[in-house]
Amino acid sequence: MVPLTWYLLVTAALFCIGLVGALSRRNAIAVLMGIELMLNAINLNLVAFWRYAYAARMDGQVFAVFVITVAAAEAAVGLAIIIAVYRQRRTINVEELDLLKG
Amino acid sequence: MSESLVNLLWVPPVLPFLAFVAIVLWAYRSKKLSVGLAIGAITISWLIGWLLAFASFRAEGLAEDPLRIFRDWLPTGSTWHAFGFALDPLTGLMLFMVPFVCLLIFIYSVGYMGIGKPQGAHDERGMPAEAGHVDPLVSRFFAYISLFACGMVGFVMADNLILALVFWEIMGLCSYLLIGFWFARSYPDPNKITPKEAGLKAFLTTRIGDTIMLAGFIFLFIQIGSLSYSEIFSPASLEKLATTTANLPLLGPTPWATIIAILIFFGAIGKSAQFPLHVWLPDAMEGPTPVSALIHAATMVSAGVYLIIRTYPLMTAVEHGPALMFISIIGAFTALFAATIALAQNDIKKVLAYSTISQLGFMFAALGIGAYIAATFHLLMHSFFKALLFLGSGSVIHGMEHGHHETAHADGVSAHGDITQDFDPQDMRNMGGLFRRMPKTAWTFLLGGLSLAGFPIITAGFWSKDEILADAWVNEHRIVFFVLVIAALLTAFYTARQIVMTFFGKPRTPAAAHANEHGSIFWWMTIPLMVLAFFAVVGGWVGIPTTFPVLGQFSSNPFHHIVGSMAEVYGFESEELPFSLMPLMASLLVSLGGLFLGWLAYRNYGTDKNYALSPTARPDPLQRLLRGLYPVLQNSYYFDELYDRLFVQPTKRLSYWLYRFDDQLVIDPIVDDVGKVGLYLSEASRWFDTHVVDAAVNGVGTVTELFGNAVRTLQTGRVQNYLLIALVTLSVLLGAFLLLPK
Amino acid sequence: MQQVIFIVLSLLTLSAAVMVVASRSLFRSALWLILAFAGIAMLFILLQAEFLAFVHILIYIGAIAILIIFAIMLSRGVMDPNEPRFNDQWRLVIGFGALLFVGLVVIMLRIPWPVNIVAVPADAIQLLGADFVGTYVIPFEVASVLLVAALIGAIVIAREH
Amino acid sequence: MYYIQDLFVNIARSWTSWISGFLPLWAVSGVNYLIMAVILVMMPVLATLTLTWMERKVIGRIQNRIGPNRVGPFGIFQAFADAVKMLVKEDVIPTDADRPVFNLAPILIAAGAALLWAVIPFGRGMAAADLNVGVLYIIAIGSMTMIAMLMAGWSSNNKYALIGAFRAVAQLLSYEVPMVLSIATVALVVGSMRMGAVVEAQVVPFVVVLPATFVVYLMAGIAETGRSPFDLLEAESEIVAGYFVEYSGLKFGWFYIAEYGNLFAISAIVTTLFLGGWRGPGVSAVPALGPFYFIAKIVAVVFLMMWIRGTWPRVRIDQMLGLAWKVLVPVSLANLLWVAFVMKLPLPTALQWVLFVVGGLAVLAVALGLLGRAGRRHVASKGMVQT
Repeated sequence: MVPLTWYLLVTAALFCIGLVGALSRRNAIAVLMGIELMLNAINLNLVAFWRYAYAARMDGQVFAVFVITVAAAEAAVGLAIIIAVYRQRRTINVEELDLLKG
Repeated sequence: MSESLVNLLWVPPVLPFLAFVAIVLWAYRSKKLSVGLAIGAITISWLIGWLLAFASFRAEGLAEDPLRIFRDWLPTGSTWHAFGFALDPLTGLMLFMVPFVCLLIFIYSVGYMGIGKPQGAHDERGMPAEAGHVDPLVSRFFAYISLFACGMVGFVMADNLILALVFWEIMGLCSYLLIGFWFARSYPDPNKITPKEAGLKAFLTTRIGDTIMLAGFIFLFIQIGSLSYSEIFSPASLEKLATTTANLPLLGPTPWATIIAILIFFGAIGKSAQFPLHVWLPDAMEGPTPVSALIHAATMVSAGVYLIIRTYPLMTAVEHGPALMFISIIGAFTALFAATIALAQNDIKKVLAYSTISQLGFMFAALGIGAYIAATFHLLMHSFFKALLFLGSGSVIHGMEHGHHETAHADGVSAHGDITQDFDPQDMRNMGGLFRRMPKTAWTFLLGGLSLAGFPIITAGFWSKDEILADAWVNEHRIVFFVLVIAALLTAFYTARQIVMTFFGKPRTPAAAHANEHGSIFWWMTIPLMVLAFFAVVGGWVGIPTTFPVLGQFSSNPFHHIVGSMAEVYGFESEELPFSLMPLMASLLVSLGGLFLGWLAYRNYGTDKNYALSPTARPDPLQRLLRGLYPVLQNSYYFDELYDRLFVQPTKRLSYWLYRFDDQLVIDPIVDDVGKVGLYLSEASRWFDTHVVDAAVNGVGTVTELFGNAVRTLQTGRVQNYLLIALVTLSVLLGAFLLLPK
Repeated sequence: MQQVIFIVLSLLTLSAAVMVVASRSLFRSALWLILAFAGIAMLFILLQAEFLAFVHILIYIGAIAILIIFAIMLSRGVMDPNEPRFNDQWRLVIGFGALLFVGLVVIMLRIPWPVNIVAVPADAIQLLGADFVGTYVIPFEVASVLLVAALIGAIVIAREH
Repeated sequence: MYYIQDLFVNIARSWTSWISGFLPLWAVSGVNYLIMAVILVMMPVLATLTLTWMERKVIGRIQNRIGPNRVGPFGIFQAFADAVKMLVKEDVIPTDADRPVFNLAPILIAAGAALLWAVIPFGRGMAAADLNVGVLYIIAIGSMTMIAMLMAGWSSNNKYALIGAFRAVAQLLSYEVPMVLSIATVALVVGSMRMGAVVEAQVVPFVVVLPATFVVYLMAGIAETGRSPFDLLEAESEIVAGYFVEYSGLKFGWFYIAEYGNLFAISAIVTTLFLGGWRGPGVSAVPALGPFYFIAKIVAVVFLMMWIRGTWPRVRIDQMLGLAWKVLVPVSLANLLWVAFVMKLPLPTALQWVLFVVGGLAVLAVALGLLGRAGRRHVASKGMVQT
């Protein structure tokens, strides 16, 4: 069977790729996609640990499902916000959305 | 014990709460619906409560391992804190009393609040409704008392101190809300306390006790690591508490058990209005009478006693420790002290309030001398007859208001105008001769009063009080015994005084002459009275000691067995006392004697020569007897004033002085001097300014600007930049964590 | 055999992820995202979490990805392809992302993971369901509330005024 | 004799044993998987070739025509003729279309149609892969189809195609909800998500036991296959041909195949979930009969769908989405709740099933009643004449 560390390696890589996407893309939707990748990495991590350490109990999968739920909610709200912003400002470029600036 | 009952355990507390929520959120618009919800909920939890209660009486060995339903709730470090409800004989007894009394008082409130009456034209929210009209906020009232019922039932059923504390505070909140229920009410004379202030007073005063009690809980948790009854009262932990000591400043090493016991007892002092925290209870009478009956006579104030009974193993952990002595001293003293005050009160409810305090004192004294069973017995009996008395007084007040209403309308004056202001329907001096006017009320009130006075053999109060006295006598607690005997004498006396002044003699005011208890609403009010009267008399018969001459052989004394099973578990004295004549004689003497003296003194009160005086101005027979002392008693030893001087005023003055100090002694001078100095300086150094300072200022300005520009680039307002900073920090820290040697 | 499958799948997933981040056209990167999701789902199957795998496909590909594509299409024409797709900090991000990855890998290799491989229970799905309505019932309910809230919130936000 | 009784399974067995004589184990499984794959891929093609002919015949009869009758006896070779025509057509790719996506879309969509067959049991023990989450698998594959549609609509860089894709996905998404709910109801009753188990459980076909579920699923299925009256994704009058306007030749053929493949597959799923799959008189004795029953039932369902298509007008898109969200979802939810509730009751299974029937019928009745009232009110408000 595949050693656990391989999975961890993949998840770490996936997480970092998603992170890079989330931090370096200019388009809000692309940022969202990066975040989704990170969440997926986390999910894969959970399931891998579940399989390799606690396969007798289903807690790992339970939490994976919760992560999926949260991801779904996050995507829905995030995209709604993006659409609303687009209506307002005709742009979804993250760099131009800097109202946080004092 | 059928295990299926376990699944019912959560029902009695939860249902009233649901009713509360339903009323507050949805049902409040319809008064009828709200009342229906409240009463329906309490009825069901009453039925289930009795089911559980009787089951617990019949069950064997329930005292050792109570029926528990619980769920892990609070992670406390390593362990989980389980929250849940438990059922043992003691809880069973309380479950027998609490929901039942609640139900009766709910029903009574329907009449008292005038459900079904028309909405008064000029009734404003937060004011008592004009006679014959429904209270505008009646839905809110029922919501509150439902919440209170939840609190009380939950408190008696809780299986750990945290949950108990939660319900305890719920009760405190409800007490506050209900005392201040008529929040808009105000009186012409400024010294008379308004409901709003009274509620605040009650809340804050009890809060003192609660805080100290919480400290006790915290110490307990530190020592034991759990607050669940089953674990606190386990022999091991009791042993630990009794042996480990803390080094107190003056007292030297003291066992934790004593400290914690006394700290917890302070909570009881606050809740049960014992000396020195008794001041809130008389003022709490500002609340509607059902509230006084429910919260300030039957249930909440006795919750303090129940707390001590519940934590009794803790109290007795140290043999003959100072904790018990402390309890007994406070109790006995309060019993006597409050009874003396009650002698001189003219407000019908105030008398009952002080008698409540003194009766609670009885219970604490009993607990202090180790009369566990007697205290429990008196607790239950007292709840019944004191609730009865309060409801009766409420009915009287209602009747008086009606009478006043009629007379006022007869005079053609709006009863809601100034007349209600100066006429006090609660003042016993305005009453008299109500026996013929309101017979149902009078009879029931009479029974309750006799029970309170401990009228021999038939009434419940006799048996419970007698058992306490007997306990005190047999266990050689002479001082307590005599103090309590005197208190009992006074009790009988002022009871007689109250009954005579209220019901006998001739009506002293037109209102009293026209008072009546007819009309639909009075049925709502009188039926609970009758039921309670039944229990106030018959209730005591379950506790007739088998050693009692003649009657003893008819009695199996079930009560003693029920509570005894609890006592055996924790190894308190639980065998029946040998019969001894002295206490019996004493209680016979004091009750009958007191009643007789009272009747003697007041039989023709107000009907003698100075008939011309207005009823409130006529002298009280006691005034002649104890001249200077009378006003002292009447003003309850000036405790309110004392506390006002000692605590309230100093606080105000302190804060005022702080303000003064800050404002006048510090700021003004500084400002002035700075001003002067500044003036001179500026005069002296204009040239300096122009040549040096400006340059410096500008320099500072430019430097600041430079820094500002440098720094403000950090705040771009772009999420991604911030996240990048986070990422940088994280990876740097991670690197440090990995590279640096551990 | 499993190693081969794993390597293939993970390479597929990772390259798809890279393309998600790198590709110029949003629509393309959305498609790559879908591919990545599929790869992860297959990894789930490799981990014998079939139920999770199909749920994953159903929700991520069937719902989230489609949502994303809708958003892309609704905000079409914002991104003209000749303006840069990365912001000015992308080099930094990549650098530190790599650093983070290295750190994670080091941790991963340092820690002796407590591996004990047992067979997945035959009635895994039943157990999962039991957990949902048993041990984790409160989180489960909270999650459902969260979903409803998100649904309503999304509608409110995105509604035309 | 025994060999005949369970013919297909035995053939498979002997084939496996034969090749495992000279092949290593992994190769054997590989070969078998390959064969299954081929069968799966053939399924939609087969469906198209037969069903097109059948559909045109049926619709023709309904519309009082004869239908195809030139090529071959009764025109049965019409489909082949069409296929040839399609193959020889020119394959046009619009300029500045997103080429790789454009080419990928038809493949994906056809693959979706084929993959559905993987979990469908033709007979006892005759499923390519009887997953223990088979039901979930079916739903998951559906999402793949949506992606393919979006890809097609986007990549062909054409307004109508894009709008068509939007409509299609909106429709599929909204009809996935009642579909999932009704499937969940079945899974609840069966206590498993394995298709084989679903069939085994149907002592009485679920069409009888769960009428409401069946109706909901049938409507959702028609919507999923995008057939009349829910065929808005290719409403010629509004958006020429929907998301695959720009396709022609073989690629269009793929969409065509996908459409019929989906029709066939959905019918198969309906058969499996509600009509007792391969069950039938004498199957327990002679399992080899199973597939024939199965096919027969499928054809019956297909015929039902064609009948519906031939007789009902197309609905507006708002009506369609409204139907999904305001009617089907509540109905299936109510039904699901009722089933769950009944299953909690301590009753014998038979009684429970009776209760299912009662509840389902009640739900249907209530829904139809409300719909009728709404319709009448609508007619009144619009002042239309009520016919």
